[in-house]
This record gives sequence, C-alpha cells and structure tokens, in this order.
Amino acid sequence: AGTVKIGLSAPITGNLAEYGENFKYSVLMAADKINANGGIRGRKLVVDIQDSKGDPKEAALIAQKFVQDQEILATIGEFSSTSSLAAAPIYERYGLVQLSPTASHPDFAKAGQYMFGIIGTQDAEGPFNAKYIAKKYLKLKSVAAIYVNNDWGLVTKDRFIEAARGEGIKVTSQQPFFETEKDFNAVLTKIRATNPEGIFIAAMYNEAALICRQIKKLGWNVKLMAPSSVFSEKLLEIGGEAVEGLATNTFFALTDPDPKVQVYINEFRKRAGRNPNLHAASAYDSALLLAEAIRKAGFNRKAIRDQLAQTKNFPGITGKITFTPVGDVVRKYKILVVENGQWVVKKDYTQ
Amino acid sequence: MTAILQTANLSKSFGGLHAVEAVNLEVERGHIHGIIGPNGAGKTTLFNLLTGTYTPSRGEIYFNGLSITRLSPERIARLGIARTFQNIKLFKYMSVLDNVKIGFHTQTETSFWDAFFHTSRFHRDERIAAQKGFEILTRVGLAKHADDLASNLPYGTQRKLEIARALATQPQLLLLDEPAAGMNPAETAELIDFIRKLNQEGLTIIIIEHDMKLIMNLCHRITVIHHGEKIFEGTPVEVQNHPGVIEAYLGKGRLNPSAV
Amino acid sequence: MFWLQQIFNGITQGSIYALMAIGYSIILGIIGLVTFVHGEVIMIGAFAGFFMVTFLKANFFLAVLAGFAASWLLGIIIERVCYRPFRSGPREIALIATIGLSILLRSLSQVTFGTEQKLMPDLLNSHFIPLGQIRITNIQLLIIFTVFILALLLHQFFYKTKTGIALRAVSMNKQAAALLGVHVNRTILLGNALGCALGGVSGVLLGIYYNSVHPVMGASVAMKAFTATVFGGIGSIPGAALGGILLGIFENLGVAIFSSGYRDIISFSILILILLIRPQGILGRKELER
Amino acid sequence: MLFVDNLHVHYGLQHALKGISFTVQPKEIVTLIGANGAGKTSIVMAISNLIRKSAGSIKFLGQDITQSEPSDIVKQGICHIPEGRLIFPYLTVEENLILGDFGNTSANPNRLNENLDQVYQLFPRLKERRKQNGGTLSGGEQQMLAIGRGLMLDPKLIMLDEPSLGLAPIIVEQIFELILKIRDWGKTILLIEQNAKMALEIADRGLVIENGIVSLSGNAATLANDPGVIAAYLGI
Amino acid sequence: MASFKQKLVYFLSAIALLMFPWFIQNDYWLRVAIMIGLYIILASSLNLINGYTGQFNIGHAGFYCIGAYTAAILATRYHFSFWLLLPLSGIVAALFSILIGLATLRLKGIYFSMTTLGFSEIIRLTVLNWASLTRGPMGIPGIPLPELFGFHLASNRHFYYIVLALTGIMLFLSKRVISSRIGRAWIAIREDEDAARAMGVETFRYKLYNLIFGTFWAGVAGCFYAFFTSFISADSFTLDEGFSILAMVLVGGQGNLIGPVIGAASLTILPEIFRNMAQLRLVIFGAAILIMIYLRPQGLAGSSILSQKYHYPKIQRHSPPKHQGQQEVSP
Ligand SMILES: Nc1ncnc2c1ncn2[C@@H]1O[C@H](COP(=O)(O)OP(=O)(O)OP(=O)(O)O)[C@@H](O)[C@H]1O
Ligand SMILES: Nc1ncnc2c1ncn2[C@@H]1O[C@H](COP(=O)(O)OP(=O)(O)OP(=O)(O)O)[C@@H](O)[C@H]1O
Ligand SMILES: [Mg+2]
Ligand SMILES: [Mg+2]
Repeated sequence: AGTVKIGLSAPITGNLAEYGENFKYSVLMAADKINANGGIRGRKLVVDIQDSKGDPKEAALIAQKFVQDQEILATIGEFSSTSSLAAAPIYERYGLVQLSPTASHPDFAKAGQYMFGIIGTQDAEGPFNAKYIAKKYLKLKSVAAIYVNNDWGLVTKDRFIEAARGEGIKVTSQQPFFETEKDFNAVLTKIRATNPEGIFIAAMYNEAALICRQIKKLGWNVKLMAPSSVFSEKLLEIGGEAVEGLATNTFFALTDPDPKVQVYINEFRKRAGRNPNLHAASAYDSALLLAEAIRKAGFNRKAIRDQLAQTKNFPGITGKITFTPVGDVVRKYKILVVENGQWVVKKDYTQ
Repeated sequence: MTAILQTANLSKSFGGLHAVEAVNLEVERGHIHGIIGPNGAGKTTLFNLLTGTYTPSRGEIYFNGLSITRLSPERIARLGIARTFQNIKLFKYMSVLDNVKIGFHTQTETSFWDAFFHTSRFHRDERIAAQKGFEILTRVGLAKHADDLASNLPYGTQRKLEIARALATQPQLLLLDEPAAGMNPAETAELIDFIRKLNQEGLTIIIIEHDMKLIMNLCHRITVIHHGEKIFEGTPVEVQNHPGVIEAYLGKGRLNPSAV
Repeated sequence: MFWLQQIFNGITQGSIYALMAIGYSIILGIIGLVTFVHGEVIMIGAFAGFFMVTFLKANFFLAVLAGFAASWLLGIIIERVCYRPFRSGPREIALIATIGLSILLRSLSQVTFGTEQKLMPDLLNSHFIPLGQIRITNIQLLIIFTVFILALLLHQFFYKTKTGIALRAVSMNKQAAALLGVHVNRTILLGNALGCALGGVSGVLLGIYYNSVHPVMGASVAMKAFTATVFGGIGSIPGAALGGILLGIFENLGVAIFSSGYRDIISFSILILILLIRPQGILGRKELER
Repeated sequence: MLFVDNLHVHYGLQHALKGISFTVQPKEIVTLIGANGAGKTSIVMAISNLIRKSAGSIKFLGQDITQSEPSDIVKQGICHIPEGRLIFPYLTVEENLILGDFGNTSANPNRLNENLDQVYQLFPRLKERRKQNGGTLSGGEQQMLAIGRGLMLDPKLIMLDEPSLGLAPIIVEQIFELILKIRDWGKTILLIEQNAKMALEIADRGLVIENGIVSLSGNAATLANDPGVIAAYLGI
Repeated sequence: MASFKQKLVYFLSAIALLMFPWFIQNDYWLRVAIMIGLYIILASSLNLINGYTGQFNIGHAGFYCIGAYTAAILATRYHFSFWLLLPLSGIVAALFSILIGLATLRLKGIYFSMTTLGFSEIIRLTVLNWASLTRGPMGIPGIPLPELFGFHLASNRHFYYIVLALTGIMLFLSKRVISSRIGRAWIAIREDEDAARAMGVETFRYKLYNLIFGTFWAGVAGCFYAFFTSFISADSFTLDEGFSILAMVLVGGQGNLIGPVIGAASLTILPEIFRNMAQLRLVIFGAAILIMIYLRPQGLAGSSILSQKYHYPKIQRHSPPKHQGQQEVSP
C-alpha cells in the first residue's frame, strides 16, 4: 500500500556533520517506530536524507530537489538558521513544509507560512535564562557574555542580555568568538578584567566545554550559565570538572520518568552508542509531528501545513508542543545544572 | 656625430660589492659599440642599469640628451631602447609569432573598448602586429617557425627570436648581451652578418660578447670593463694591443684561435 | 599585567603556530608549492596521539612520538599521491591534488573516527607555575620549550648536516641535485615526511593544550600555519618560528584591544602591511635579481 | 669504459636522437660537436638518465646503467656538468661544493676537506667568494663553481656540456688547460663544445652529431682537417 | 576567424543551451544548471587572473562576497534595481581590487597569494562584524526579485536565462580581450615579467587591469547570487568557497577559456551525482578530484599549449639560475 515520503535536509558531512548525525538517527528511529505501528494510513513512511554540508547554497539546492519531488509531503531541516533561511524562500514558493528541529532564530518561522520551528525561540528562552537562572538561581548581580559569532549566537546573547538588563543585572562585557576558534584565553582574560560574577556562554556544547576548561585553567572562579544548546553528554565528557555547576535550561531531560522518553533514550543509545541530546530529541519530535499531521490531513502538502499549524498540545518527548500563529513553539523550561558530573534537573526552580 | 647614449659616473653596488663603478660611457649614433671584460666585470649589470632593471646607486644616464636615470624598464623601452638577455627570457609558452607581436605593444593602442567591440583601431593594431611581426620573422629566418612554441626552438634559434622580438619594438638603440653564446662558428658568422645589416639600416647597437671574432669584426669602438670600472676604450685594433686588456681578458691566445 | 598576560597567552598559542609553520615551511621549500592538506596532517597526528593516550594509556612523550610517526607516514603517502606523479608538470596540478586529498582525508576520518569532538585527557596534570603576576601553566611552558628545542635542532640540521644541505639543494633545483648524486626522490620524501611529522607533533600539542581532537580541527589551524610561514619569510626556519609567535601575539593583542571578532582581521592586516614593507617576509631571503 | 648503444630519445612527437652509438675509452678526451639543436645535450642527459630514453642501452665499466637512478649513476663515477651550470642560487659557494661530495663514495674520511682544498687551489676566485650565494656569481664564476663542484666527486668520467659558454677568452683558455690537466690526473672526459676548433685541438677523438645521428666520427686531428667539418663547424 | 565547422558547433550549442529549460522539466536540475552558470562566471574570472597573468589569487571568494553584499544592501535598503546592480556590484568589487592591487601587485608568487587570502578573510570577517551595515551574522534576507518591464522574474527559468546571458557575455568579452594586445600583454607577464617590461609592457598597469577585469565579474556573480537566493550570509563566502572555485579552474585546466567552464560544470554536478552516498559523499568527491587529475593532469580541457607544458621533460632547458631559484617557491 504505497509509501509516504518526507525529506530530511541536514549536514551529514562537513564541519557540522556531528549535528546532522543526531538528526539522522532520530528521524530514522521515528520512521521505524511509525512503520512498526502500521505506518501512516497504512502506508510506509520513508525518509529521503540529503546532505547539505551545512552550506546554505546546498540547503537551497536540496529544497529545490524536495519541492520538485512530488512524493515528498513535508521536510525536516535545516540544522542552522542560516541554512534554513536560505532554503525558506523555495519551500515557501512551492508550498512545502520545512520544519526545523533546531533553528531558533526568531526570523525563521516568520520567513513564511510553511516554516515551522520547534526548538522554541530565543524570545522566550532569553528571558527565562535571565530571570530564573541568572537572577533567581545563581543570584547574579553582574554578568558577562561570550557568544559564538553566528546568527544563533548573536540572537541568543542579545535576548539574554536585554532580559538580564531588565532584571537589573549589570552586563560587564559581551565578546564574540568564531566557530573555528579553540583558544579563548585572550577573550576570557579580557572578560575577566571586567570582573563579572557570572558568565553566559552562548555556544554549542563542544565550544562551551572548551571555554569552561579554559576558564578553569585561568584559575577563575566565576558562575557559569549557558543556553539549552549545551545540554549534551559531550559537555560533561569534554568539560570534566570544569563544567561543574554550569546552569542551563531544558525541556528534555534524560531523567524524565515518562516511559516514552525512556524508550526513546534507550533506543537512541542502542543505535548511536551515546545518549541523545536536545537536538536529537527535537528531531525525533519533528518527525513524529509531521507523521501525525500527515495522518490527520492526508497526502497533500497544503493540507499538511494547515494541519501542522493547528497542532495543540502534541505530546512529544520534549514536552507539549503547540505552535504559535507564526509557527514557533513556546517551551516550558526547567533549570538544569551540572552536579557531580551529572545533569540534574532543579525541581525547585521549575517555572 | 652625436652621442645617442651617455652615462656619467654610473655606479651600482650590491652590499659591499661595486659591480659597476663610476663608468662614463659614450655611444655614438650609428655605431656598434662593444663591451668586453672578464666574467663578473659588471657588463650585464651595466645593461641592467641602462634599461632600468636596476636603479643606479650613483650617476646619470642620458639617452638622446634626456636623463633616463630613474625611469622604469617599460618607460625606457618606450623611449627606444631594446635589449636581449644573457639568460634567454622568451615567453616560453607563446608561439614564436606571438612573442614578436608583444614587441608591438608600444606601437599599438587597443583599449578594452576596442577589444570588446572590435573597433577599427583593434583591426588596425592586429594588422600591424601580424604583418610586421611576420616581416621581422622573415628577416631573421624564423618565418617557418611562426606557429611553434618558443620553448621548443633550439637554443641558438631562441637567441635569434629574442633579437627579433627586440626589433619589433622599433628601437633606436639595441643592447645585445652575449648573442653568440652557444652558437658554433658557422652560426656566429651568420649572426655577424645579420648584426651588421641591422646597423647599416641605421640601428645603434651595444653588444656584450666573449666571442672576440664577433667583437673585433663588428665594433666601431670597444669599452673594456674590469672590476666594474672602465679600464680602456678604443678601436678594435687598439684594444687587441693593449697590454692591460690582454692580461685581464684576452689571455695569451695560445689556445684561443677564435680571437682574430 | 593584563597586557603581559595577553602577550604570554599569545606566545604560547604562537609557539604551536610556530611548530606548524616550521613544518609547513619545510614542505613549502622542498615541494615548492602551497599545500592544502596540511590541516589533515595535523589532525591525523592529533588523532594518533589521542588513540595512543586513550587506548594504550601512553604518556606525553609516546603521544608526541605517535603523532610524529603517524604524520610521517601520511607525509610519505601524500608525497606519493600528490607530488611525485606530477613533479614534471606545472605545480598547480599538485596543488589541486592536495585539495582533493584534503577533502578525502577529512571526510574519511569523520566516517572512521566519528564526527564528534573527542576529549584528549589532561596528560600532564596541568597546573599553574606562578611567574610574577602572570599565570602560566606547565603545559604552556612545555610547549614553548618543545618548540624552541625543535627549532634549534632543525636549524642545525639544515645548515650543518649534509642531508640538510641536500634538502635545501633539492628545494632549489632537483636536476642539479640529482647530478651530484643526491637521491632526489628519497630526499623529497624525507623532506615532506619531516615537515608532515612536525605538523603531527603540533597536532598532538594542540590536542593536549585544548583537550580536544576533532576530524575537522585541521583546516583553520593550517591556514594559521600558512600565514605564519609567509609572515616569517619562506625558506627560513627561524623565520617560520618567529612568524608563528608574532602571529600568536598579534592575535591576542587584537582581541585585547578590539574584540575577538577582529582577531583575524587584525592579524591579516598586519601581515599585509608587513609584506608591503618587506615583500619577502620578516626573515625571508630577498629574491636574487639576476 | 662507456658504451652507448642505439640511443633514441623523443620529446613529445619530436624524434631528437635517432640511434646514437659510440664508446669512450679510459683516459681519453672525446668531444661531441654539432649545430644547435643537433642533440648533443640530449645525449648526455640520456646517459645521466635525466630524460626518458625511448630505446637503447648504456654500459659503464661493464655495468648496465640504462635504467639506474641519476644519483646512482653519479655514484658509479660519472660526473655530468650540465649546460647552463645549474648552480644552487641560495646556497653559498662552499655549500655548493660540499654538495658535490654527495656522490663521492671514497672511504677516505678527510676527502671532503682535501677535495675542497684542491678545488680552491684550482679556482682561487671561488675561495674568495666562499660565503657568497651561488646565484650572485657572474656567469664565468658560476661555470668555475660548476666544474669545481663536479670535481668534488672525484669521478672517473666527466661529461662537460659546453663549459666555455659565455666565458671570457682568458677563462676559456684556462678551462681548456684545466681539461687537459684533469685528463692528466687520469680522468676520462666527454666534452660537448660549440667551439669545435678548440675542442678538436685538445681531444683525442671527435663525433659529429647532426639531427640526432652520428654523422661522422674519428680521430680529432683527422676531423679538424675534414673539409665538411671545417665548412660547417670551424668557420672560415 | 572561426571556421565554418566551429561556427556550426557554436550555433548548435547555443541552440541547445537556449532550449535546455524546455527539455528539462525539472526545476532541481534547472537550479543545478543555474549554479553551474554562476560558477562558470566565478571560475572563468579567476582563470583570467591566475591563468592569464600567472598571479595566484586564492581569495576570489572575497570579491564575490563584496558583489553579493553590495547588491543585497542596495537592493533591500535603497531599492536599487537588479539591472543597475549587476554592473554596480561588479564595479564595487573592482574598486576593491584596485585598492588591493595598488598595494600588493608588486608582491610575487606566494606572497601575493597570501594577501589575497588575507583579503578574502578580512572581507568575510568585516561582514560578520559590521552589523549595522550588513546585519552581521544574521545575513540579509528578503532580497527582492528582479523586475523586467514591471514583471517579476521569479522562476528558475528566468534566472537560467539571466545567468546564461551573463556567462555568454563574460566569455565573449574575455575571448575578445585575450586575443587582443591586452591579452597578449597578460600572457607575456605570466611567461616572463622582466622580458615583458623590456618590451615596454607596463606590467603593473596591465596586472591591475587584469585584476579589475577579473574581479568585476566576481562582483557581478555575487550580485546574481544575491538576487537568485534572496538570502545571503557570510557563510557562503568562506575560504573554502574560494578554494573550490580554484579547484574548478585547475581541474578544468587554466590558461584557456573552456577549461574553467568544464571544471565548473563537473565540480558542480559531481557532488549532486554522489548525493546518495551519504557520509561517503565527500570522500568520493575528494577521490574523484584526484582521479580526474591523474587522468588529465593538464586539466579536463587543458589546452594543447599547456599539455605541452606538462609533457615537458624533466629538465627545463637553459633555464637561468634566477628562475630555478625564484620559481621554485610559488604556489
Ligand atoms: N643582484 C646581485 N646581487 C649581488 N651581486 C650581484 C648581483 N648582480 C650581479 N652581482 C655581482 O656583480 C658582479 C658583476 O656581474 P655581471 O653579471 O654584471 O657580470 P658580467 O660582466 O656580465 O659577467 P659575465 O660575462 O660572466 O656575464 C658579479 O661579481 C656578480 O656576482
Ligand atoms: N625540453 C625539450 N622539449 C622539446 N624539445 C626539446 C627539448 N629539449 C631539446 N629539444 C629538442 O631536441 C633537439 C636536440 O636538443 P639538444 O638540446 O640535445 O641539442 P644540442 O645539440 O645540445 O643544442 P645546443 O647547442 O643548443 O645546446 C632540438 O631540436 C631541441 O629543440
Ligand atoms: Mg653577463
Ligand atoms: Mg646543448
């Protein structure tokens, strides 16, 4: 009884391959699960995976390929906001859903009716980080920010800084760095000279771990906080002792007692040989969401989009998902802290 | 007769080495002027100074009475001094004809605009370059090689091509740096005739050469350079009988029958 | 104080650049062209050190040795694949071969080593050595020391030993060297392997200093190696070392004065300025005009 | 001691050597003369295995060296002083000379210094310029350096490709004297010269190369009196 | 003058190229074709510089970037039209090249390459840092569609014809320049700069002209790219982008006009063909580059002249010492 095809556009090779891989495992897992339960309306779900190398130009080309292929009913991707945005005009023009598990750029979902993002935008995360983590949990009076100089890092930092100022926290310094950098000594020495109580690290887990290590090596005792992107086993592994006490937020936790979350975590570990992180979980939910929308709307691109836009309280492993009119999700965050080398959810501070 | 080229106190040093030291040279229009001297005497350096490849440490150079002392090589070439190089410097991967066509660079003026739209100026320039280029090749006997790659020519022929290319710039003064090097006596004899013919057509020539037969046969006057300094100047006969020159340069002639 | 600390950070970072640049400079000299595969050489060296440490529980010196050996071998492969077949042709061909091999090696190691960043254990139990008011770790000192010794040894090698002179001769004129009895193929192989091996060592040091190795770590650092080499002057080992250290210092001062965003802008601008004043790099030889 | 048999060389489509055969006996001076582009340089290059041979074989002292590495050929005792000298421009004069020792297989531990002294004696000019970069020497000085460098090897056979090219008459004279002196030391010499007259004067035998074949060969004195040779190569 | 047979070939390929969008009813392949066109312009313009004057520019992406940002900024903020911006972006890129050229054209070999590389990075990083002008890392979205007589050019077909026309014009003009006095001067500079000067060629001026002409087209390509994708960010103008343009030139064969065309086409299509190889895609792509140069070292379309250069035997005859010393170290 035929197949249902969705596209996945992600950096499978190139510098961002590490992130694309998470997408791939999760989406394929979701497809297997759906197919094990009889597929969608009796049809088997297949995923067409295309590698963008993390290059916006290729993301656009893949978009063209997907929209061209009439069998593809909806797509998941891209990893970075830049690539997602570069592909957006094509998806919009041809009317095909692009659901990004990770693009948190506030402009992304606004780029068109067919653009959806489920990671939650920095418009919501920034204030949470400022109010609950910086002010209430860490009780910071002053904070500095170090951020990766890409669209995501910039927005994340900006939203946080705005909100922190609103909370009456003094911002002592804001310093960018580039994705390929490994040596943060100079920046950190500079930030340190401004003497903040805490530092907000807007970076992916790899770089965040290195930054924490170098902070530690400087012999600097500063309170560490970061956006949800750092939530990963890798951070603990690479950061070691240096990330102890680092506070962040999440809406997905490995310790979540929900059985479907645990099933997912176990299955992911079996396939990938490591624990899933937020990106992976988010990609899994994206696939389930699309499957659900297709099940309800039938095999029509436009209908799928309309159905997706009406999603309300979809029970994902990352929490309940409801799209705003623009196509974003407002997330419910919990505070997450590294304690004794483990990620620990701080119940007391849950919003 | 007037001097076409004059130098006053021309000097060039490299670090501590005085390669050319206070040379006063005067070359008459219409002459073939020889420059000889032991290896490392500074002859090539002198040429490099005259053509602007090196800037002098001291001294002045006048061409047709005008100072050209600090001009760039291309300006000097435009004023009418052409040269060949001791180490052949052809445009290796261009055809023989194209090598000569470059020589017409100064006489043509095709701009981007002309090239884009193939204006009449473009056609005129191309015609000049092709026709005259071919004429020159015919004159030096290279016409049959016109489409060959310059680097595929035998050594001696490459030297001829260098001269042809220099002639294409329509110079008043031609500087030849060891044109006969690597040629056998028969070929050298041919070269002598050719140079003489050029001179008879009105071209002034300065020539550096170690082949005494060529020098003595051709030159009106000869300047002898040693350790960067001019040690003697005179007619071929005077030079051959000057004891200092014999000692520093010509040798006893025992094993050297090619010296006349 | 703040400045001193920044300068010192710069020197440490610069020493690693210096080591990479020395290797790069040897290759540039002997092969006579820019190589694009050096980043992968550095990366493979780093991974060799990493595997040595994680699987065989080796110590620092064994890790460095492993990096040296692995990249040495890779150097031999590179020479066979990218340089030897094209030696008689225009050099751009070899250059494109290095681009191809670089893409191949980088993605192949992503496939085999995994795409994620790996933790390089803290081998040396890093700790501070107080030095007046600035903070220096033992690793920083060790790196500076290693690089210094290597630079010295290499200088001796190139100017005082026959093999060293032969390497320089081959880099100038392969035919003439062959006519004198120098085994050109072997010498080129040796030079390339040596340059690569130094790259491998710097890879291990990078890994230890930053505690991480990654299949895509090479590209950006290789650019630094290239920059430092040109900066210091092609064909000069002390130049490459100096170029690397100055580059490190400029970068750190650039961050200190402006911001991290301007780090490379500052260092590239200084590089271009210096080339305008000294077109042959700081210690580079002036081209003969003959 | 050297046997060249039926040597063929192609440059692309051009058939530059078309079956060259000759021998060189110990301690003789053999000269190759011929017009520009006749193929003289190609012959010695082929012997040194610096260019690919399409056919033919080369034996030296009974050993087949047709396919040996250039560096091994040198170690057998063949020294090739190339046309155009090929000095290492950025090595000092002395370093250039030291490199000449590379192919020297003698076991004498002092040979390097001894040979250096010998070369400096022969060319005091080089001693003066020991520390100067080879590339900054004048043409004549470079030729001296190239010959000196070759002698460092203490070779059995020396192949000189146009050693007088671009040299002052007095130096040419010296170089020819030198060639005789080198022969007197017991070396064998294969000499390529444009200056056929002088070459035939000092040589024992001569070969005339024309368009890639040996058109004439024989006793040097006989060749020097051959009317064809006189007309073509000796000038008027 | 082209022979009749050549003319026929030109004519037929022109027809084929014009009809292409009708044969291929697939917008994806049409987009690939557009990307090929874009890269042909980029690779050919780089080839003008590297292949014809022998300067080794490895930072071409910088000029491409300038063109794209000029177009994007002027179109989104000041509503300049596409047709005006095409030449304007080229001119701005060329102005920058004058700046670079005046400063660095006297540098030789690798040193020149290094400054182009540095320049390319300086441009990209400036774009990232100068947020008030370029929106920094956020990129510039919403670049409007080009208009022609009040009609929006939206479809890939329209862009196909635009890029086809641009490529055609570019190659045509290049060919004309190359086969004129100017082109000969360029080649002479590539072959031997000293000799060129001795022939009265103002080498500095002609190298500058060359750089201006080459980078102008990189700017034009940037403008086209900006309008075509309607969103640009600094990510598209990395050093790697510059290297891959370089790879196209070299794989195709430099120093002739058709080489980069073939290089750009094959290096754009190959990764598309390998799409299904998942993680191995780049491994195979790297291997493919190696194989291509093993099979055709002088480039896929290496000209006869360059192939002779390649088959040149081991010794360069009669090359003077200077050259052995100098040329050894060049990129
Ligand atoms: N660029 C340079 N740097 C240093 N020394 C140089 C340079 N050019 C030439 N010299 C030195 O200047 C002296 C004169 O050299 P030049 O080439 O002018 O000699 P020449 O008279 O042409 O000799 P030959 O007849 O052998 O060609 C030589 O000793 C040479 O070493
Ligand atoms: N690298 C090359 N490529 C193509 N043809 C070549 C090459 N080298 C030599 N030839 C050709 O081979 C022929 C023989 O050249 P060769 O150099 O052996 O002559 P030669 O007798 O040494 O001449 P010369 O007196 O000029 O040194 C010539 O016609 C020459 O053009
Ligand atoms: Mg000279
Ligand atoms: Mg010869």
